[in-house]
Amino acid sequence: MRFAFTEDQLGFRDAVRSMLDKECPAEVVRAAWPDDGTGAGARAEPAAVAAVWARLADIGVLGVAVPEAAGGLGLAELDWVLLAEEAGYAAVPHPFVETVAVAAPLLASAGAPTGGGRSLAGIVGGTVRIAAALTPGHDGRAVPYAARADGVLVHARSTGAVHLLGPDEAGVHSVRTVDGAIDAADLTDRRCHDGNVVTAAPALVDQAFDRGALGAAAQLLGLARHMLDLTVGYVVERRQFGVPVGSFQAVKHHLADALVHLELARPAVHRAAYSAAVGSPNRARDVSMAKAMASDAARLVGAKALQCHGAIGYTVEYDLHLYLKRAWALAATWGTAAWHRDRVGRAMGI
Amino acid sequence: MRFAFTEDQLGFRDAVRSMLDKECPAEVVRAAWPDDGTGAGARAEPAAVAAVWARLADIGVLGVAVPEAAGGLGLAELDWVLLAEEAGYAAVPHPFVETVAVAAPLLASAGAPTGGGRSLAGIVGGTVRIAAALTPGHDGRAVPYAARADGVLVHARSTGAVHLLGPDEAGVHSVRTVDGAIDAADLTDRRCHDGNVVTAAPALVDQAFDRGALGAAAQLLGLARHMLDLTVGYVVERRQFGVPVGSFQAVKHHLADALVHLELARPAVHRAAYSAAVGSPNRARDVSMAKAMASDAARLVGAKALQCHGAIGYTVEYDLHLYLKRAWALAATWGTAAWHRDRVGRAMGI
Amino acid sequence: MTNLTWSAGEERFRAEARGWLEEHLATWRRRHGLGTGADAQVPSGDTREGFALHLEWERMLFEARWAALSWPEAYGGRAGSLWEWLIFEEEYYRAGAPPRVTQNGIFLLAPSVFEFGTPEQQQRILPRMAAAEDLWCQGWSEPNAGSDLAALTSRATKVDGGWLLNGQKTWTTRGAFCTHLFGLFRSDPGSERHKGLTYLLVPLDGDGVTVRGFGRLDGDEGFAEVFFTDAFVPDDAVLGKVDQGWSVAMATTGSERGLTLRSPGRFLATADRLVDLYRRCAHDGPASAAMRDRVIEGWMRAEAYQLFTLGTVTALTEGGAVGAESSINKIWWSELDVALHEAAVDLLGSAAVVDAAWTKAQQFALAGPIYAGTNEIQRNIAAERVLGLPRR
Amino acid sequence: MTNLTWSAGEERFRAEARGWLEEHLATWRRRHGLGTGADAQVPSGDTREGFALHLEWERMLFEARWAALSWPEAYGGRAGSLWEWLIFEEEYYRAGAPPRVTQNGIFLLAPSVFEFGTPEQQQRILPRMAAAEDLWCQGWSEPNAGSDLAALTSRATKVDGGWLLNGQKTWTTRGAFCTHLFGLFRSDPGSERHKGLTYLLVPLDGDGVTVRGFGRLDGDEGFAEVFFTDAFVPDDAVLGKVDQGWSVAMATTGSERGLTLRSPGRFLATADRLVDLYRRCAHDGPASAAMRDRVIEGWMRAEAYQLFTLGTVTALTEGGAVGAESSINKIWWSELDVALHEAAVDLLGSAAVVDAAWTKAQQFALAGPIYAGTNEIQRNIAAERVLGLPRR
Repeated sequence: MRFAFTEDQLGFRDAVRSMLDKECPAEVVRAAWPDDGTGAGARAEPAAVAAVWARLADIGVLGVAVPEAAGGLGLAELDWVLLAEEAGYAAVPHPFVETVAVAAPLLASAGAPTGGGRSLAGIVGGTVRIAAALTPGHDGRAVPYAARADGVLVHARSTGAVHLLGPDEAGVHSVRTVDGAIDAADLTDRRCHDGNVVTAAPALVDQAFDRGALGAAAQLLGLARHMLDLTVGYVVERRQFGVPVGSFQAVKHHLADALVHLELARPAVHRAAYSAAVGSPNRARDVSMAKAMASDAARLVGAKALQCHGAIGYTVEYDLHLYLKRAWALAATWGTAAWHRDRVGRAMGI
Repeated sequence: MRFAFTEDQLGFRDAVRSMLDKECPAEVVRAAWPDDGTGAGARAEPAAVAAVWARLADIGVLGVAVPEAAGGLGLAELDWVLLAEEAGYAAVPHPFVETVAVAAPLLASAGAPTGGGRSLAGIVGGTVRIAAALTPGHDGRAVPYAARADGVLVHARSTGAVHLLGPDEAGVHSVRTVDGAIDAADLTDRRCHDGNVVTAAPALVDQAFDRGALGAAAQLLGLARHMLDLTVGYVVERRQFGVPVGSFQAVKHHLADALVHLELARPAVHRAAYSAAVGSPNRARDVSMAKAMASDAARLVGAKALQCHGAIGYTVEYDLHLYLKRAWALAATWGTAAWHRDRVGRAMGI
Repeated sequence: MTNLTWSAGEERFRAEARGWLEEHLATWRRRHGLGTGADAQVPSGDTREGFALHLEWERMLFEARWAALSWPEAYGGRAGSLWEWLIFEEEYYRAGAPPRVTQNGIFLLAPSVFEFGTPEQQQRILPRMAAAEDLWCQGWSEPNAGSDLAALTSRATKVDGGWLLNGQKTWTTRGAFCTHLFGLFRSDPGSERHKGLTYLLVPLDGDGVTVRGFGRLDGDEGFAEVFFTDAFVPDDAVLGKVDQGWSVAMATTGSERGLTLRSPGRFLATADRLVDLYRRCAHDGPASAAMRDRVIEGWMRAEAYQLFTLGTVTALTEGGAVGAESSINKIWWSELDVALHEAAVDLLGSAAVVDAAWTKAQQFALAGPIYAGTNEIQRNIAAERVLGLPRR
Repeated sequence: MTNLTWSAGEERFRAEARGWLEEHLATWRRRHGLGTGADAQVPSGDTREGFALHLEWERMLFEARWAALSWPEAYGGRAGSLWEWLIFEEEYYRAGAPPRVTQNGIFLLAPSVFEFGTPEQQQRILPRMAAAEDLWCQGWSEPNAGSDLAALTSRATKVDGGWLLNGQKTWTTRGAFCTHLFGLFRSDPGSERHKGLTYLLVPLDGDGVTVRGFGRLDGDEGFAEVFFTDAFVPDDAVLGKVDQGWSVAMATTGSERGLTLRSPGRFLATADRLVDLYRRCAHDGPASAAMRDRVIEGWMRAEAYQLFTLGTVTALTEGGAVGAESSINKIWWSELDVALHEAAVDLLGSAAVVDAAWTKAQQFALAGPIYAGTNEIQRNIAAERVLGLPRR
């Protein structure tokens, strides 16, 4: 029994953390928003935003789950879960989990057609980004990053197969989203056919979804931590009634609650990564527990963060909203908390 | 539009309040508990406990819902709802709602056999107390006050009729209850027959249940108010860290939450009394909303009260537990909050 | 006696309001191609584009004397009762009419003008406010005076015939689009905290006043900073007495937290829309049954707020007053609004990423526990002034 | 590498524990006619009748070296690892074995004796503690020193060869049945707050000591007041240094809040029983589907506590320490326990009025947010010492 990461895993995490700290500060996340600040669809990607993806490629992160034979690191969930948490902390405005944790290993294991600029090498090299709409029952609406991804994985309800559609095959229509940095699109005309099928094997389809939900959960942890950090920093500095607002017991208790929920969601996410990495029969249950707890924790931390900031947190000039809105987007996608709790219950036989 | 009580209603309430304040303080509620303090069944009723019922008869409260022709006051739900709230505040250790608000008007409108010491005159005069197990699906277990009531109203699942059973017809077996003052019993052998049927009219059966649930809701309001009063008194006096514990913001916020939930449950209960009194088509929905909100408010107030007291609230020597346990008993009976919310939903068509 | 029915006159009033709203909302929306019914897409009044559109709507309300219906006819109202106001608010939100961009003047400033204003001020201010000719924003908060309002430092210096204003206000809702500001300024330079403040009424188009709008969480340019540099206002800009502004302001924040800021009709309408959303979104299954419980709970809380308000209005009608209990109100409606919108977001599932009516409203709801006195402050007030806990 | 499987040795240990518990619980219950399995009716160890019965059980545990399995063999343990302790706790609660009446000695006092005791004290105290011959209760709280422990006023006055104790302790769990008390006394009469306190080990059968038991909310005589009137204890009753008792006590309260007071096994067992109860009580229908969501949530929270603890034990095993984070622990398990039991009570419906296993346990759960440092104090600690918010 050992429930901790290896030095290598922590070292990789630290490297990604310090790179993102430098390359993906709040200004860069903000730059990924459309100019009008309202989240309305695709346009040219600012250089600083594109640079984040390029730097992720440079340090090998994009190929973390690509087999070594295909130029990647050939690592598994326990190796990338901390990196996804960091991507969440930085609110990286790219389909990180979708591309790195879902598409790459799925394309590798399915041995599917990945040409046309959507190859594993492209993923490793940073020239290919892939969005995904794999949640059971997903109707293809408002798929994050689909407006500027090079491909989008969709789940065909009738056959249960997963297809990789190019933008031309998906009927991409930009939609305005609450989080303006995710460039979502409705897929209004999904042309799924034998030529773009990735896999119809239920085990691979389920695994791909679980990886996405796990990655979302990990990002939510990172976002929650970022919001808590921002808030602690603010309430220590901000003074009202002659004292720091962080010295008020109500503020302390809000943030203690936030801390407790974050700290107890974390091991659930890390355990899910373990279950996925070792192919545990409990994988689905554990991933669902992770996503449910991480979603609820991030929403709770976000609510506490906003309340403890007061009016300044409610402005777009302050950074909090960038992370808050990403947390909402991730809580709503890859299955809501209630949906995942139901899945846990089914796994428990109730 | 006028949402307030009449001077007469408030005057009657004040009279009952001051009588109970004198006749039914915590010592009397405590005296209704078995000597071993564990709530184990029936034994001789202490004089001070019996006196509470006698005084309620003296001031006419027991006949409030009995027709004037039968010696009562012939009043309706809006007239007795405040009295039930006071009975709750004092944690009157008798089947007040069951006898006064449920049995009396039911027996009067059903014109059912009420001889054998279970007459309306006996109710008005204080010689007859009646327990009730009318919640749909009730299995006759742990019926409050059944161990020392003169009769018990039961709902026969097979026919839908309500019967009034004497103790000899109900197979009364005392059970230990969390609230030791309610002398509950299992009804292990309910002999329902034509001879003891009160009514089989669905409208009357439903009305009787709704009156019980409304009365329970009103008592819960009173109990919540009592627990809040006790707690405010304690935290103003009790000092820790050199200041009254009531000056800590955490304590203030706990009790502000308690106050808010109590104050917003109250109009729901009073509206339900109105709907019942005027025969509104929304009676069932409004009663269920009242019971759900009052149950949840009383439980929340109780939890806050216990927490703000700390260890002293957790002793049986202090009075809080007498009211807390009654609140739990009333929240659990006449339908739980979740059951009543479901009933509200059905009334709303969802 | 308790009587929870409306009189025939009130029912006629409701029918009139409902009919007028239905017809004129349709007219207004049609004129601007905003769509109809539930599908109507009305730009927010807290954006520069939307504001002009909303002014037109406000002026339609004024023409029909709905804008400030409880005011005397001389000021543009119809001398309506509080009951009629409640009924109108129910119908207003039920019809899906837009949030009032004139709200802060009509519901927050006007009660103080009625109570503290001179007849000249009332005549000068109120009719133009009702007609949406003057548009008022509030100027309470400053960068270092939020919850701690008494820490404000904006100054009013006495000069011949008036006052020179210096300093900065912020978090001024719709400040970028309004014409006037009401707020507190420190008029006694040696004073501290609640003393020596004066309540002033300030045009925003004068010399020395600069307004900078900035974005709110929900994407609208709903906030503004207002800078004053030797801005002159005449003596008749003072509401109430010089140096006595705190008590005038407290009367206003009382109205804000109390009855007039958030009528129950608003939440009843939201709750009904949530029930409709549940009907549309719910699939069979355990997860949706858990949602059903939350939807019912939310509906009951909105209903409870309505009932609570009926009790308050009864008391007011019979000569009572609203005091610290208005904190109970504020805590309840603000947390109710969050709960209703969070339930909606959870029902929407992945569709909640889209910037649409429910998600925009959800973001606005999150401001409720912050504005008009944070809920932390309200809980302090409820505990100290209603329950009598020690201030420390 | 992360490895969430148990080694073959640990699995053998688990099998041994499970087998032993199954057999000996059955023996013990049979001997006293307590029923079997889920229907077993074991009187509470916090009552006079129950305590003797529980002592017999504790001595069976000791005989088999389970009582303090992580202790060295010389003191009656089996030098088990923290992992083995966790496994044993899981099996213990899974088997439905009763709460430990020796707990406060073994899990709260003993860690301090290991850290601060002299070899003589360790030899004198620990074996008799493990064997349930000496039964220890804690004497921290006083009538005016609850959350504010440093306000305590019980005095220890230096005399020849020892100390004379005067004062009163209260809320002493199982004090009426125990033989010894450990606690803090003010040894420096001129001292204030955390200074000048000495940690003393006091027999309860000596002259000048009076114990009065009183009832807890759940009906058990679980509390006691202890009065000291010139009660003499010798010099070797001092644990650690004279006047340095606060730091010794803090080490103990650290253990209490941290790992050893409430192992995850306890809550995993409760969660599993809740799931069983749901299976038995749930009818089809929306109300029960809402309950299902709460049951699943409760189960997940118990599971999360287990996982959190596995991380803590890994860190401890690899040389780390538990600090202020133990407040996170305490907040989580105490609120988890309340949530699990409230869900059970709601599932029981009207049957929840009966005084039975679930309702008794529910009442006990409600004490969790109060004892071992209230959750208000824990939240202060988490905010100040983990997050670094200012103390004020």
